Amino acid sequence: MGMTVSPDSQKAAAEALVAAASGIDGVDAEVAERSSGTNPRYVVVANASPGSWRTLAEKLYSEHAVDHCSMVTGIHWPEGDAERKWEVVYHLMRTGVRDPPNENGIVRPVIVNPSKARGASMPLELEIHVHLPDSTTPSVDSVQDIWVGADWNEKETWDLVGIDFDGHQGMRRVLQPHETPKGYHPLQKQHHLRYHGFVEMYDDAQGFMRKPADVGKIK
Amino acid sequence: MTSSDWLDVAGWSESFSNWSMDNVHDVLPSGDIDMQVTIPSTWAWPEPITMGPIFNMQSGFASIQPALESFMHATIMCTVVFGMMMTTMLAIPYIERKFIGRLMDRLGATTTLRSLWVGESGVTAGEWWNQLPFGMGAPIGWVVNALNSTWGNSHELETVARVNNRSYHGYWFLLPGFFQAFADFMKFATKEHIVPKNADKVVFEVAPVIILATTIMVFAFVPFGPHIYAANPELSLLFMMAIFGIAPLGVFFAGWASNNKYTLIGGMRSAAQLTAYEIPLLITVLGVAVLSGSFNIIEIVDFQMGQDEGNVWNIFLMPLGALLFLVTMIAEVERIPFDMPEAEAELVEGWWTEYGGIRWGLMFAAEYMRSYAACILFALFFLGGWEAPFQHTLSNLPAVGGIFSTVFSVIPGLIWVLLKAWLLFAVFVWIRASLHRVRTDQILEFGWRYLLPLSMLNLVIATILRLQFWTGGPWDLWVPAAVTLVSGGLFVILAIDEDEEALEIQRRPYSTQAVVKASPGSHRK
Amino acid sequence: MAEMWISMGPQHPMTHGLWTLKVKVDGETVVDTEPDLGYIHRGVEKICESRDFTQITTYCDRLCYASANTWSHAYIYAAEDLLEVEVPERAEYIRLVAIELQRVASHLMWLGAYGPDIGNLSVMVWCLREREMMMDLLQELGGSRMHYNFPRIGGVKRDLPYGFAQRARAKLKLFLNRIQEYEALFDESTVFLVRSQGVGYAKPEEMVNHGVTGPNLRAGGVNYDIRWAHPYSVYSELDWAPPVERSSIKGADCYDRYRVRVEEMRVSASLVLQALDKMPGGADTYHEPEDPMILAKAPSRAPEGTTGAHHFEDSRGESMFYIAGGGEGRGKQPYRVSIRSPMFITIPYAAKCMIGYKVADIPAIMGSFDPCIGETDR
Amino acid sequence: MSYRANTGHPHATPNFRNLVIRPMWMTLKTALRTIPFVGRLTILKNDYHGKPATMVDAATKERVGSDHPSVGQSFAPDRETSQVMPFVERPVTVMYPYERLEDLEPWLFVPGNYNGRIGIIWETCTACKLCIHACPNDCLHMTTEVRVNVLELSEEGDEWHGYGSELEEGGYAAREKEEYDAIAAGFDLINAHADAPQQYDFAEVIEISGDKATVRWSDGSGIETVDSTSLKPAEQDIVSGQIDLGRCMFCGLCAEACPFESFFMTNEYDGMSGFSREELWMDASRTRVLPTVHQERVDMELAKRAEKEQKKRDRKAARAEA
Repeated sequence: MGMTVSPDSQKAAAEALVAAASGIDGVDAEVAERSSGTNPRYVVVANASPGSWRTLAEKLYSEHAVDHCSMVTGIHWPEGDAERKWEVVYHLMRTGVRDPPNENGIVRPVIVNPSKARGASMPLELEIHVHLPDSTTPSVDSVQDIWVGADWNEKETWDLVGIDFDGHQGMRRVLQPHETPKGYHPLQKQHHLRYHGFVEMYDDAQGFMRKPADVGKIK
Repeated sequence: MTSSDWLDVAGWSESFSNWSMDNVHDVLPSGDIDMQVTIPSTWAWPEPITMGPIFNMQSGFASIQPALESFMHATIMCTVVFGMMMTTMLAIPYIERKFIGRLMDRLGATTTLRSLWVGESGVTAGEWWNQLPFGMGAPIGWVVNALNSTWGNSHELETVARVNNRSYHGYWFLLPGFFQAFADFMKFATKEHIVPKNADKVVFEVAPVIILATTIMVFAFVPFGPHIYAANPELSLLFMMAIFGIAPLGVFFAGWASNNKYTLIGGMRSAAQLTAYEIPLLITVLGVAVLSGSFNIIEIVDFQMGQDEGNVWNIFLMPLGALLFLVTMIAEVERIPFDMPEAEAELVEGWWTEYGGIRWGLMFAAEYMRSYAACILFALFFLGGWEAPFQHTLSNLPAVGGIFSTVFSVIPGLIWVLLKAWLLFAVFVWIRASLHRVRTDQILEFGWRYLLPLSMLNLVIATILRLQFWTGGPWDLWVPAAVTLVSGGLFVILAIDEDEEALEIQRRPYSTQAVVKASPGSHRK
Repeated sequence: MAEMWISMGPQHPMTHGLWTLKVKVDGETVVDTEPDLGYIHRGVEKICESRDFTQITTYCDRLCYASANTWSHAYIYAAEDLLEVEVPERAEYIRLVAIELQRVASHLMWLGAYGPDIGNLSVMVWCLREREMMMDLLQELGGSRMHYNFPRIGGVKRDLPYGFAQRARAKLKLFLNRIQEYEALFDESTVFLVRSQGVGYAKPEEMVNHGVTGPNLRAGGVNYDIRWAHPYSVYSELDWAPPVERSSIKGADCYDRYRVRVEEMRVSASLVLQALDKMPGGADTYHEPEDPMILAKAPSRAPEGTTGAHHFEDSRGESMFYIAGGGEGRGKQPYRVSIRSPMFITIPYAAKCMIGYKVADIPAIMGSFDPCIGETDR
Repeated sequence: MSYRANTGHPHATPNFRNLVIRPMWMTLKTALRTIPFVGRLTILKNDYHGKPATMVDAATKERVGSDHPSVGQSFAPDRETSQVMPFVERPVTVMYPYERLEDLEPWLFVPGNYNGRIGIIWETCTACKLCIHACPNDCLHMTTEVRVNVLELSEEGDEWHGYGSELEEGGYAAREKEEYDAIAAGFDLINAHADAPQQYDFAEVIEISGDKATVRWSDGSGIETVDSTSLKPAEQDIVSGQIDLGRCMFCGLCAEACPFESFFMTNEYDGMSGFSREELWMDASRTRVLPTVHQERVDMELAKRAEKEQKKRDRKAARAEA
């Protein structure tokens, strides 16, 4: 049968994680109950202060086997209150993936039955919000060395939203052309999509009317 | 007595050039022509000086007549062989396109079950024969339904083939698409010739010339029939193999000269692969020469035909040699699975990338010519050249033998050579449709580690057969039978049945090369 | 041979899309690689910030154009988490049918492309012939062949058409027979095995740390699957298990990734067959498009401060949407839509895996990771 | 072809044994199957071609009975050529503009739910602009105009009197201009350089109390309370509609958003091309769908409107008696 993760054991595992995480000052965590189709799922939602984020990350990775960084999101809240102008949301996961053991040269695949998982081995989802005060160069500690998967997500977040990550090696623009001007981060709210709601019927938006630059020059 | 048939092109051209030269000789003025000039002696020079020849046009011509005749004969034969090769080569792309279309099931998606909807709206494919005027098509309909019910699947809701008559492209015997290769070539000839900016200009131009020249020269020594050959030196096999081996040089030049990283890699791969496979090829061909006792290809075929006592084809005496020849020839002509120099996935077109227009067209034609030469050689070496299958046994049958022998005498040997060559090319295409591309180092490893020893073994078998078991005339019957049965049995044991205990362990070997484990940043260390 | 940088891309047969892989080559061996993405970055996240919730589905179809349904459903689950909508049972089953058919079509597209990557051209035509059948079925649901715009917040656009179940069963059974023909060309061909076994090793723990998930991870012998470990929709009601491949000791290589995807095609086909049998209300009944059996009422506004996030098992890995509500139009439009693309994180890892192998292995390794550049550049 | 699940394919060891032959045998079988009569040999059948396809579960089978078209189907063998003339090869390519796939192979028809070109029944469109708001790429553009319905102009004795609508709050109203008849009489439309004189002043009705109605004049002359007898009800009508097919992605959201059954996605896939982006702007004539194409749904819609009108009329009559 497809696996039904028992909700209460997931809730218990989440609460254990929340208790451990709230131990760090500057971090307050709680268990949020989310629905996904037919099964309830319990997600650990935490608010970490920029200072405490690095220690929380190391703690989660080392002690709570949170081994997978799913996504790093940067959000720009220009009208938010003073110390919540920028926000970085980390989605982490405890997958419980271990290298399969090797019995005399033949690998035995690891078949995990999530409905029997309990406590520390229960796969969990974490959502960690880090709010940053207003500044022209918001920055958060990088977790590139803990979860290498976050490497390109951090590059993309800096590239599109402009939140820098201290200690990130090889920060460069990944999604935008390399010659994009410094400081241009399109997902910041002051940049608006020109077209939507912009009643501009036809002033040659695609430039089909304009002549090519080298007209008249001898090729 | 060497084999011969009525299509004696060499003889006709010989006699024609003799006849024409004799006519020229007779037309010339027979008398002596005195062109002597004598200058009388004067004070400066005591005796009179006579200059200028007295010559006879006819005797002068007679002295050079044999050279002229052989030159004329050679030109006629070269043009005939080249023309025959080029026209019959049109069949090669045709076979490739039609056969691979069916192997890859590319001829339209009639396998999906969308045809499930047939019958729901009462629509069936039109019976084309009903379109014929005055109901003339009705009998065809009866035949169709009769045959269909015997051989075809059941009537109701038959899954439909696309039968509506739209064959204005011509019926199969009109060979629609046969001249497509010719049209393509004309298109290549009109395309623009672009030389990369800082390419090595001279080498860039020389490379296609080398490849094309050597490929066409190979056909000089390939006999299409007992009397159809451009040149028939004593060691024609040796000449032909030597020239066949020069093309890799041109390929490497092309790869280097195009000043493009991809072509450089392609050129190097091609050079490595062709040299690696040259040696097993030569040893296999040596095996054939040893078995048939001569280096002249026509004599090899005659040996297989057995001077009208009938003899066994080499394939039954040397099946291992035939298989080796096939594999090495595929590597020589760079077809899948030995396609690395021109691997689409990473090198796009390999060493051809920077060529365009007529040069690319010629090199593409050269590649097909080399495949065609490989197929003809296989037919000549192993499938008894221009001998019809079972020609001797069939024509000596008690009752029916007469008919067969007349039929065989009517069909020229050329037809059999072409049929066998085209069949061989179909096997090339079949291999192309089913196998993947082997990596370059694996090609080289396979060449040096497996093919070379096997070709040595094949040479040993050939010599033993020739020395011990050959009694001057045709092989006595049990020798080829024994060899074929043994190798057939070995093939089944080695290649067909399961190796149960190997499957049990399911232990998968690691790749042959030592690999530095990729870990993040490992290359930066 | 001096080491030289070759740039493979942006138009290159190996890249299955528009990106450049700069490779430093010493002779034939790859010494260093550097991927360069972003050629078709359309800024979907920025566009979504000024579109209503139903309009965003059409953009999510176009994220990964080879498996449009899985991406639009990933967004819909996150949007339903944001707007707290209860989806009727029959709609979940119909969604499962659409997602799994799309997964089969996506894997067939990958298998068809993987053949020519290693040299065999007939597999491409065979796989696309089967993909036609899957696309016929999806066209009956969504209305067009590639981008379906099929899910709605709270359910699906339309119910299964008449006779859909019959045609689906027939085509899937034929497809399950056809897989054996592909396996004859792949598994039983020494040339393919020699080219793919022992090439592009990757250990599961390292992969998870690098963010690689999905079939690429399961090839390492670990049965981690979002549908299995974090079950959503009705996957827990059906009888299936994620296919896991027994890799070699050094980790998962190209052959394992190929094996896992072929097994996954079989699992997805059986999932669709089971879902059609277990469909509440029967697969042969038909409900009008706005019927409460297939579409629940859903609010069109998300107030300030509400967020929605959902992990989803895409055919290439774990895709995820994070939506912060409360954008313009008094919440009718999201404030921020963040998209996790599995291939955006797997391609750099695959580029690292290539180091030490030959130039000819680059298409083999990169092809086995099944890159789809539409979702990578968003 | 038994294999142990999840442990790799039974023949997965890369040795010469039996592994080079199998793929070649499989492709050869695919090719041989396409030859007309040879293709029917059972060894080529891969144990499923031509076998009956069990497609329906038991319940549907007895419900459907044995004469349903899907019963006799069998898995289609690979490409099969014609019956009796074995090598009459019908060319596979369909010469598109001159031959159409759906004509040559009627079973490969373009399904009805295909999202092709949009089709609009302009007669039943009420210019509500819901489709414009529904479009993600803003492809739909519409110009509208406030007009007085011709039914309002009917006097007492006319045949069509009494069918006009009522003044509603939030709707539009129109008041006849006094000097209109004089100006209109002397106005020569063809040679005049000014545009035609307007017959009505239009206004939005803010609220109606008794026989007084406060309206805001749309020519900007402010809010005024006028007695409602002098006002005629007016409505917003469509003048022209265009769609920019250069931007349209055929998602179908507009067709779903239209509440009046006048917006459909036809299954036409051709005729939407042009040499410039201006040509891709399709106006009403190129997006028209005749009402007869969707006759039953148009009748349903008109019946709904008539019934709504009847209900309004009964309510007014009831209010009149009370």
